[in-house]
Amino acid sequence: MSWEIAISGFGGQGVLFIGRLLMEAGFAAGQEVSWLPYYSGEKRGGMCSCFVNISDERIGSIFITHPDIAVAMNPDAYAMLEPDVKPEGLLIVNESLIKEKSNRLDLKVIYVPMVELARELGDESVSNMIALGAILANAPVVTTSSIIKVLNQMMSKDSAQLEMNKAALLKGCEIS
Amino acid sequence: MSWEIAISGFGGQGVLFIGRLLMEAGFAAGQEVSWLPYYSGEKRGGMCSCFVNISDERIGSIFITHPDIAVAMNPDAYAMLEPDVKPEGLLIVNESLIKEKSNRLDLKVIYVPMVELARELGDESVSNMIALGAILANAPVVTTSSIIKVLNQMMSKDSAQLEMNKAALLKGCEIS
Amino acid sequence: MYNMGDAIFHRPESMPDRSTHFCPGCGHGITQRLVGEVLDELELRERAICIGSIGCTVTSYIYYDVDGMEAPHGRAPAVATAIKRCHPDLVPFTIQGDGDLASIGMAEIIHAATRGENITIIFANNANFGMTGGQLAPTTLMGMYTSSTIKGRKAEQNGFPIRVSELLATLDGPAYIARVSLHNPANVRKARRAIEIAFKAPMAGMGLGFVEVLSMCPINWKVEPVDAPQWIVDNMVPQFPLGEYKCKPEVMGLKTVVKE
Amino acid sequence: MYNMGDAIFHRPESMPDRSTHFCPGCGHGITQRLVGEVLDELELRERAICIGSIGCTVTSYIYYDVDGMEAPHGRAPAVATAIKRCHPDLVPFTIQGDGDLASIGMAEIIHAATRGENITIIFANNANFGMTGGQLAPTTLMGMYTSSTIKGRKAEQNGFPIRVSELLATLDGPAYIARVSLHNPANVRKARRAIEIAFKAPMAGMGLGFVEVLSMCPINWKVEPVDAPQWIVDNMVPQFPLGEYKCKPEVMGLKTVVKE
Amino acid sequence: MTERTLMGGNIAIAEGAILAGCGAYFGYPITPQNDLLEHMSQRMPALGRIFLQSESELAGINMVYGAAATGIRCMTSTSSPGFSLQQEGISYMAGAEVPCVVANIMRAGPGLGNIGGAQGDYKQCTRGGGHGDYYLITLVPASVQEMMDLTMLAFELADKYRNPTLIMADGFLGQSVESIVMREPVKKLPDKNWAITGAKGREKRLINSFEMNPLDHPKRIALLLEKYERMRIDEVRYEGMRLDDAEIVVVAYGSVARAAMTAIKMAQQHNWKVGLLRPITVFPFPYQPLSDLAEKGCKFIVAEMSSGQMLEDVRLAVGSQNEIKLVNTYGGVPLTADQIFEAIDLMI
Amino acid sequence: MTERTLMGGNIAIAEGAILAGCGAYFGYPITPQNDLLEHMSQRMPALGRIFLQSESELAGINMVYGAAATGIRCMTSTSSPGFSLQQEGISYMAGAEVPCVVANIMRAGPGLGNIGGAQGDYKQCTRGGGHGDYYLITLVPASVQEMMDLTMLAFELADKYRNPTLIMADGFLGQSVESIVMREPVKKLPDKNWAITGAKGREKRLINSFEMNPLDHPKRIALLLEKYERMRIDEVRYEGMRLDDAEIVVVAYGSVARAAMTAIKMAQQHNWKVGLLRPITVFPFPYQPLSDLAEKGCKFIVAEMSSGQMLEDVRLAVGSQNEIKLVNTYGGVPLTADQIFEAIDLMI
Amino acid sequence: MLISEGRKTSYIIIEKEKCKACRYCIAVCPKGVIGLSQNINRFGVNYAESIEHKAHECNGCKACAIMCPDLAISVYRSRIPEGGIA
Amino acid sequence: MLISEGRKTSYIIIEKEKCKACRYCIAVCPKGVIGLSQNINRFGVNYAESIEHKAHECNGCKACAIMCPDLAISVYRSRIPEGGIA
Ligand SMILES: Cc1ncc(C[n+]2csc(CCOP(=O)(O)OP(=O)(O)O)c2C)c(N)n1
Ligand SMILES: Cc1ncc(C[n+]2csc(CCOP(=O)(O)OP(=O)(O)O)c2C)c(N)n1
Ligand code: SF4
Ligand code: SF4
Ligand code: SF4
Ligand code: SF4
Ligand code: SF4
Ligand code: SF4
Ligand SMILES: [Mg+2]
Ligand SMILES: [Mg+2]
Repeated sequence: MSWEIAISGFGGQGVLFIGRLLMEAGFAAGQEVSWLPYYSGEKRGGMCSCFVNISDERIGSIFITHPDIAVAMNPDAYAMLEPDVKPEGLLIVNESLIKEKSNRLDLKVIYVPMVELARELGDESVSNMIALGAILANAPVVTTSSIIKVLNQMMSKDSAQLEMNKAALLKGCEIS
Repeated sequence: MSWEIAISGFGGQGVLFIGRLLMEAGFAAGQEVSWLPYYSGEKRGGMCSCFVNISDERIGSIFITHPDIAVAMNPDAYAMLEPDVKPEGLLIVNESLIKEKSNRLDLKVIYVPMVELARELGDESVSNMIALGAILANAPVVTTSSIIKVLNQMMSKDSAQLEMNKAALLKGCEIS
Repeated sequence: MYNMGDAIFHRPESMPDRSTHFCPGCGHGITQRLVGEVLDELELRERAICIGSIGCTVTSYIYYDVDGMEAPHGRAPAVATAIKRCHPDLVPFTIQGDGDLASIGMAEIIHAATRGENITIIFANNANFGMTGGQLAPTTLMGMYTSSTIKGRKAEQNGFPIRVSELLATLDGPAYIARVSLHNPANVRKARRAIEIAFKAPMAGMGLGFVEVLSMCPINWKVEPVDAPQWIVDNMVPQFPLGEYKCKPEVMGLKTVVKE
Repeated sequence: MYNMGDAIFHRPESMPDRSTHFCPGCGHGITQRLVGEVLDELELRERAICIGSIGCTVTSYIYYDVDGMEAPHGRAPAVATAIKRCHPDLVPFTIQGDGDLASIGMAEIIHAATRGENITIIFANNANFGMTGGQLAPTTLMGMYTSSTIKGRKAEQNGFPIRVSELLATLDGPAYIARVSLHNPANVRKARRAIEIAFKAPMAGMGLGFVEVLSMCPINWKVEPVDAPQWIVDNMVPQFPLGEYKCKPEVMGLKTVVKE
Repeated sequence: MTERTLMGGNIAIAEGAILAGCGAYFGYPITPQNDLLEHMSQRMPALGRIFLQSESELAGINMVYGAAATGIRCMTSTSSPGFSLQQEGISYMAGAEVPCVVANIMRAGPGLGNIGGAQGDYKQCTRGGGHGDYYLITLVPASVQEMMDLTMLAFELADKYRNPTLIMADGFLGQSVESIVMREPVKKLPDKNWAITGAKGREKRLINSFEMNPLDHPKRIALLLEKYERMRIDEVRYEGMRLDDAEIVVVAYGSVARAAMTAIKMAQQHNWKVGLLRPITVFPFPYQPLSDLAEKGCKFIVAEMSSGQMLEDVRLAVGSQNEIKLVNTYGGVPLTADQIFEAIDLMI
Repeated sequence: MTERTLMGGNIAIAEGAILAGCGAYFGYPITPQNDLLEHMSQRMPALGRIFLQSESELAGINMVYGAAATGIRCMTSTSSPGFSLQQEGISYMAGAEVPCVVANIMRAGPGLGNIGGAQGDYKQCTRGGGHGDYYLITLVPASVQEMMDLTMLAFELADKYRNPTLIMADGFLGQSVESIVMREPVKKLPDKNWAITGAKGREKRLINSFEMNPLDHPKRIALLLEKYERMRIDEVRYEGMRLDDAEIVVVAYGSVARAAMTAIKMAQQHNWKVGLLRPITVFPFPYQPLSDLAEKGCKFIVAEMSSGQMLEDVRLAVGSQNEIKLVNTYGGVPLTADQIFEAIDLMI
Repeated sequence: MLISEGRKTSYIIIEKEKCKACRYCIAVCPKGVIGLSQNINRFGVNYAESIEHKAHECNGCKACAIMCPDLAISVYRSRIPEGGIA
Repeated sequence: MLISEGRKTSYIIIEKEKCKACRYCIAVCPKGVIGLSQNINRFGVNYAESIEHKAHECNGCKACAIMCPDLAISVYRSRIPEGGIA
C-alpha cells in the first residue's frame, strides 16, 4: 500500500507538523516514508505545503503532484490541490476559511470547520490537529493510536499542549 | 624583413629597456612591432627576458624561441639562449659575467665585456646600452640615430642620464 | 477631509500602502518607517536610492516609492559608494542587519567609513541573524541563546560582541555615528532625529552617516513581542550603550532644535 | 668555536641559512628576523606554524624551520584560527602586510580579534601594496604618492588612513596590541619585545597577540634605503603613533623586565 | 548497525560527517542549509570536536583550509551564493592538495535568486568554479540515506586524492526527511604524512599552491592532472534502473532522479521500455555507460532543475547521433514525475 | 583616425574602455593587470570620470554593480584569484541584468599559482564560475589592437544584452606592447530606461535578481535563457586563416593563436595544409564553423595554455569522428610556435 | 502644536488588515484606548482596535503610532469630531 | 652582560653574498666600522664590509646587526681575538 499525502495552508497553520506526525507514525509502523516541506511564498505569511509519502516500497518522487489524500487549510491551498487529487482520493477542506465546494464526483471530499472546532476547544492553533483527525477517520494511513504515541513523545514536556492536541485530534476523528 | 630578438639577464640589468628602445625605433621606422617582458624567476633577483619582433608583416608569435638576435646578459641567459639562436643568427654575450664560449659555428657570436666597459664610463648600470650598441653594430635592425631619437624623447628630463646612455650606446657600437 | 480632522500621524508619503513582511513586533518595521519619514521630510523621493541588504530587510526597497536595488550579502556599502561617486546628486541609503554589516560585510563598512563616503547606513542591530533563523551574530550578547549557540554565547567559543559604533568611531571618515534604540516612543523619536542627521550629513558632503538601531526581533529572542522592548533595555542597552559616538563639528550645525 | 669568540648576535637557529627575496632595505627582513628570534627564545620550533600571507611576505614560511602554509590574500587570520582551534598546542602566526590585513582582509582580522583567537598576527605596515608595485593601501598616509595615487592621497578621493591598532583596540578579544617601528636599533629592540608578548599572550590563552610594525619599503616610497628609516619618523610616526594600544591586565605579567 | 531512524537530508550530511571522523566544521548560515550548521553547532562540541561559525563563507572555506592542512578531516556547508564566494579558497585547496568536504545545498540563482531547491550550480561544481586547472569529485545524493553515505564516501575520496570533494544536493533533498539505516563510525583515519602538525622530530613541511621557482609550477600541475585522470578512471559512480532493454534512458540526479523513478514506474504501466541512469558522481561523469547505451541506439531524456547544464555532459557522452531531449525547471521550482512522464510520452 | 601608436595590452583595454564611454572603473591591484588599474587611476579622474581603488575584488565587483545599475558604463579588471572572488557579484549582475565589463587577465592557477600568463580560467569564464543559470559573452583578444577593439565591443554587447561581458586574456598578452590604430570614441551612449537614476518624474525602478513571488522567478530566468540563446545565434565571432583547403585545423585563442599563426607559416613552408580557427568569442563558441570543418573531414589540434579546457568545446563541436589532439602548457609557461608546429608535424 | 480654541479631540484609526497584534500600541497608550479585537484578520490574528468606549479618551500623543512596526495606525486631531470614528 | 675581566674585543662578520647594500649598518654604527666594498656580489651591488683599519673599534653594540634586513651580520665578542677577522 502507498499513500501520497499533500497538506497545504498558511505558514503558521501547522501544516508541516501534522505531516511530520503522519510520517513518524508511518515510520513506526515499519513503512518507507518521506516528508518534504515546500514554501511557495514569502517566508512569513506565504503558502506552506508539506508532502508525505508512506509506502511499503522504495519511494520515488518526494514531491507529490497527485496525492491520494490532500488537506487544504486555506483558499490558495484549495485552489492548488483540488484539481490534482487522484481519482478516488480524499480531500479535506477547511470549511472555516474556504467557501468553495468541489465539483469533483470522483473524490471523497470532507468539509470541516476547523477554526470553529478548534476555537471550541479554546485554541485556534490546533485546527491542524482537527484536519489530521479527519484524515485518520477517512483513510487507514496510520492508526490514531500510533499518532498519539508520537504526540506523547514529542510533547512530553508540555502536558497542557499535549492534551489540547489530542483533544483536537479526537474531535477531528469524531466529527468527520 | 623580420627580426626576432631575445634579450635576457637579471632583473635590474635593463633588459626590458633596451628591448623597448628597439621596439620604439622599429615602430618609428614604420614596422610592425611587438615587445613582451617575461619573468622566469622570482620578482627580485630572478631572470628577466624580453622578446621583440620587428617586421614588415603581421606578427605571429609574441614569444620568441628561435631569435635572429639574442643578447645574454648573465650565465643563465646564455644557457637559455645560446642553443636556440637561429642559424646565421647573432648572439651577443656579456663577457664580464659569462665565462663560456659558444661552439656554434653557424652563429655570429660577439663577446662584450659589458660591465667593464660600463664601469669605464662611470656607471655599471648602462651595460645594457653597450649591449644594444653591439646589436646595432652587427645587424641592421634599426638605425643608431633612430635609437638616439627615442632616447632623447624618453630621457628628455634627465640630461646627465641621457648622455651617459648615449655614450654607452656608442661605445657598444664602436667596440664590437 | 475636514470630517477626518487633521492627520497628525500617518504613513509617510514616500511609503506606498502595503503590509510589511516582518514578524509581529519586528523593529525593522519601525526603522523602515522612520527612514520613510526622513525621506518625506528631506523631500528625497526623486533623489534617494534604497539599497536592499541581505537579511530580513532584504526587500526594504519595496517599501519606498524611490528607485532601489539589491546588494549581495554585506556589500551594500560598496554598492552605495559607487552610486554616490557616480551621481553626487543621488542619496543612496541602506538598512543593513547585524549579520549583513558586522559579520560578512565588515570589510565593506569599514572601508566605506574610512573613505568617508557620503552615504547613509542604518544598521539594524537585533543581535542575531533573523532571516536565517536566529543564529549567532557578531553582536549577539554574551550568554545569549541563539540557534547556533544553544547553550548561550560563551567567550571561549564565540568571543565577544563587536560594538560597531565604537569601532567605526575610531575612523576619520564618518561624519556622524549614533546608537539609538526602538524600545519606547521617546527613543523612537530620538532614533528618527539621528536618522535625519545620518541623511543630512552625507548630503552635505561631510562623510558617512551611520545610525545603529537596537531593534526588536521577538521571534528569535523567543519572547512575546510585547516584551521585546524591555528585552532591549535589560539586555542590549547595557552592552551597547546609547548615544552619539561621532559627530564632526560641522555636523552640529545640521541638528535642528526640537522640543522634547 | 673558541676562535670565533662568542657570537653575541647571529642568525636565529629557527631560520635556515638563506638570502631573503626582499628589496634592499626592506623592513620585512628585520621583522622576519625578530620573529625568528622569538621562535628561538620561546623554543617554538616544534609548535609554531608559519602562515604566509599575500604580499611581499608571501613566502615568509620559507625563512623558518617550522611547518608552514599559505593563506589566500587577507585570510591568514581565518587560517590561523582554524589551526589553533583544532590544535591548541600549536602556535600559528602570520606576518601580514597592510594591503593583506587592512584592505582585503579587514573582516577576517576584526573577527579573529573579536573572537579573541589565540593566535599571533604581525602586521607589517609599510603604507602601500609593496608586492604589486606600490599602490594605495588603507594605511597610505595623507598626501602620500603611490602608483595609484600619483598626485598624492587626497581625502575626497581616497578617504583617510585606517589606524588598525586603534581600531582593533576597541574590541574585547585581543590580549595585546602594540604599534612599533623599525627605524632605529632601539625601536627594533622594542619591536622584538612586543613580538615576544604577541606570542606569549595567545600561548597563555589570553587572546589575540597583535603587533603593528612600521616597516621600510624604500623602493615604493622612492627613497634611498638609507633614508627610509627617517622617512618613517617623519611621515609615518606622526600619523601612526607608537605605543601599546591594548594590554590585558593578565598580559602585564608576561612582560620580562629588560634593561634598556 | 542496521538501526533505522528518521532524518533530514541536511542532518544526514552532518551525521555522515561525524561518522566519517570529521573533526572540525566551519560554516556560515544560509538557507536551505541552516539546519546542517545548527546541528553541527550542537553535535561537534558535544563530541569534543570543533565547531565554529565563521564570519562569512570566505572565512569559512579558509578555516577549512587551515584545519585540513593539519590533517584533520573537516568540512563546510553552504548554498549557492555562499558557494560562489568560496571559489578562490577551493582553488587554493585544490592547488595545495588539501582534502576537505564542501556541501553545496543548491538554491535557485543566479544572484540572490530564491531559496527554492535547484540544480543550477552543476557547471560551477563540475567545471571548476574557481580559477585554474582543477577538478573536484562531485557526489550527488538522491536520498537522505545517500546524503549520509556519500558524505562518508566524500571524506574517504578527499583523503585518497588529497583534493576537496563536493556534495552537491538540491535544497529540496536537503530539507526532506526520510528513514535511513545508520552507519558504523569510521574507526581508523588515514595517516597524513604531509600534514602540518608542528615539526616535531622531523623536517618542516609546507602546504601551498605556489611554487617558488615558477619553472617548477608545471610539474606540480602535471601531478594534479594525473590525479584527475585517475579519478576519471576509478571514481565514476552511477545507478542504473531498467536499463537492460531500455529504448529511452532518463538521465537525472538528486531529487529529480527520484521523480524520474516514479515517472518510469508510470511508463512501465504502459509497458514502455524506459530506464534510468542516475549519476552518483557528476565529476567524474559516467560518460562510458551513457555512450554504451547510445551505441545500443537508446534515446535520452535529461531531466534537471537547471537550464540544461548536465545536458552538455550527456551530449559529450552520447554524441550527435542519438536523440536527446531536455525536460527541466528552474528558478526554485521542483521538477515532477508528471513532467518527466510527459517527456517520455512525447518521445515514445 | 588611423593614427598608429604603441601600447601595452592592458593599457589598450583601459583606453578602449575610455573610448567606449566607460564612466567608472573600480578595481583592486593584482599582477599581471596592475598597469591597467594604475593607468585608470590617472586617466579617469583627468577625464572627470570615476576611478576608485576598491578594498578588494569583492567590493570592486559590487561597486561595479552599483554604478552599472545607474546606467553608467563601467568596468573592473582583475586576474584569476581575484576573478574567483567576483563570482558571486557577477552572478548577481547576470541575474539582475546589469551590464558591465570585467577583464580577467589570467595567470596560472589553481590557488596562488604564479604570475605567468595562462588560459586556465576558460571553463570558469565560459561555464559560469558563479551559481545559477547564466552565461557571459566572453571575448578573447589575440593582439593589443583587439584588446582595445574587443573592449569597446564588450561595452556594446553588455548594453545590448544587459549582461556582464568578459574580456579574457592571458597575462602575456596583457603585458605585451604592440602598435595599434587608435579608434574613435563612441559618441552616443545608449539610453537605459531601466536604470536607477532617482525617480524623477517617473515611477520608481528596481534592480534586483530576486523575485518577491518565487513563482515568478522561473519567468525571469526564462527571459535570461532566451537572451543567452540570442547570443548563441548572433554573437559568435571567430577568425579563420587558410581554412579553405585545410586538412588540419589548429584551434587557438589569445597569445596562443599568435603562436599558432607562426606555426602555420612554418607548416606552409612544407606545403602542409594547415589552417587556423581562432575563436574571438568563446561564449558563444563557434561550434558551427568547427562542425562544418569536421564534416569536411578535417583533423584538429587544440592549442591552449591550460589542461585542455577549450578542448571540451571543440569536442562538442566536432563529435567523436574526427581526430582531435591537444597541445598545451600550463603553470604560467607560454605555448610556443615550435610546440604547435611539432603537434602539426606529428599529425600530418 | 497647541490648539488654543475649541474643544480638541483626537482619535486613531487602525488598519486592521495591517495589524499583526504585537500589542506595542496597547502597551504604550497612556489612556488605555486600544485593545485586541475578538475577530481575526487575514494574518489570522486578533488585531488591535480602539476600544469603543475608550476612543474618546485619546489625547493624540501618537505613542501608539510611533511604536507600531506595521504602519497600521494613523492619528487624527479634530476640533469638531464627526461620527464613524472606530 | 658585562665582562669584567680581560680585554674585551668585539667584531662583526658580514656575509657578503647576503648583503644588498642598504647601508643601514653603516648609518647606525657608532664607530664607523662598516663601509661599502669596491667589489660587487652576486646581487651586483657593492656590499658592506667591515673596514679593515676600523674593525678593531667595534664595541659589540650590535646596532648594525639589529638593523640589517638581510641577516647578513653576526657580531662576536671575544677576550682573545684571533686573526682572520674581516
Ligand atoms: C553570501 C550569502 N551568505 C549567506 C546568506 C544567507 N543569509 C541571508 S540573511 C542572513 C543573515 C541576516 O542577518 P542580519 O543581517 O542580522 O539581518 P536580520 O535578518 O537579523 O535583520 C544570511 C546569513 C546569503 N543570502 N548570502
Ligand atoms: C585575491 C587576490 N587579490 C590580489 C592579489 C594581488 N596581490 C598580491 S600582494 C598584494 C598587496 C600586498 O600588499 P601588502 O599586504 O601591503 O604587502 P607588502 O607587499 O606591502 O608587504 C596584492 C593586492 C592576490 N594575490 N590575490
Ligand atoms: S526574524 Fe526577527 S528581524 Fe526578521 S522579521 Fe522576524 S522579528 Fe524581524
Ligand atoms: S616592495 Fe617594499 S615591501 Fe616589498 S620587498 Fe620591496 S621594499 Fe619590501
Ligand atoms: S495617540 Fe496616544 S492616547 Fe491616542 S491611542 Fe495612541 S497612544 Fe493612546
Ligand atoms: S502596534 Fe501596530 S501591529 Fe502592533 S498591535 Fe498595535 S496596531 Fe497592531
Ligand atoms: S656592533 Fe656596533 S660598533 Fe660593532 S660594527 Fe656593529 S654597530 Fe659598529
Ligand atoms: S644592513 Fe645588511 S644588507 Fe644592509 S648594507 Fe649592511 S650588511 Fe648589507
Ligand atoms: Mg540581525
Ligand atoms: Mg604593504
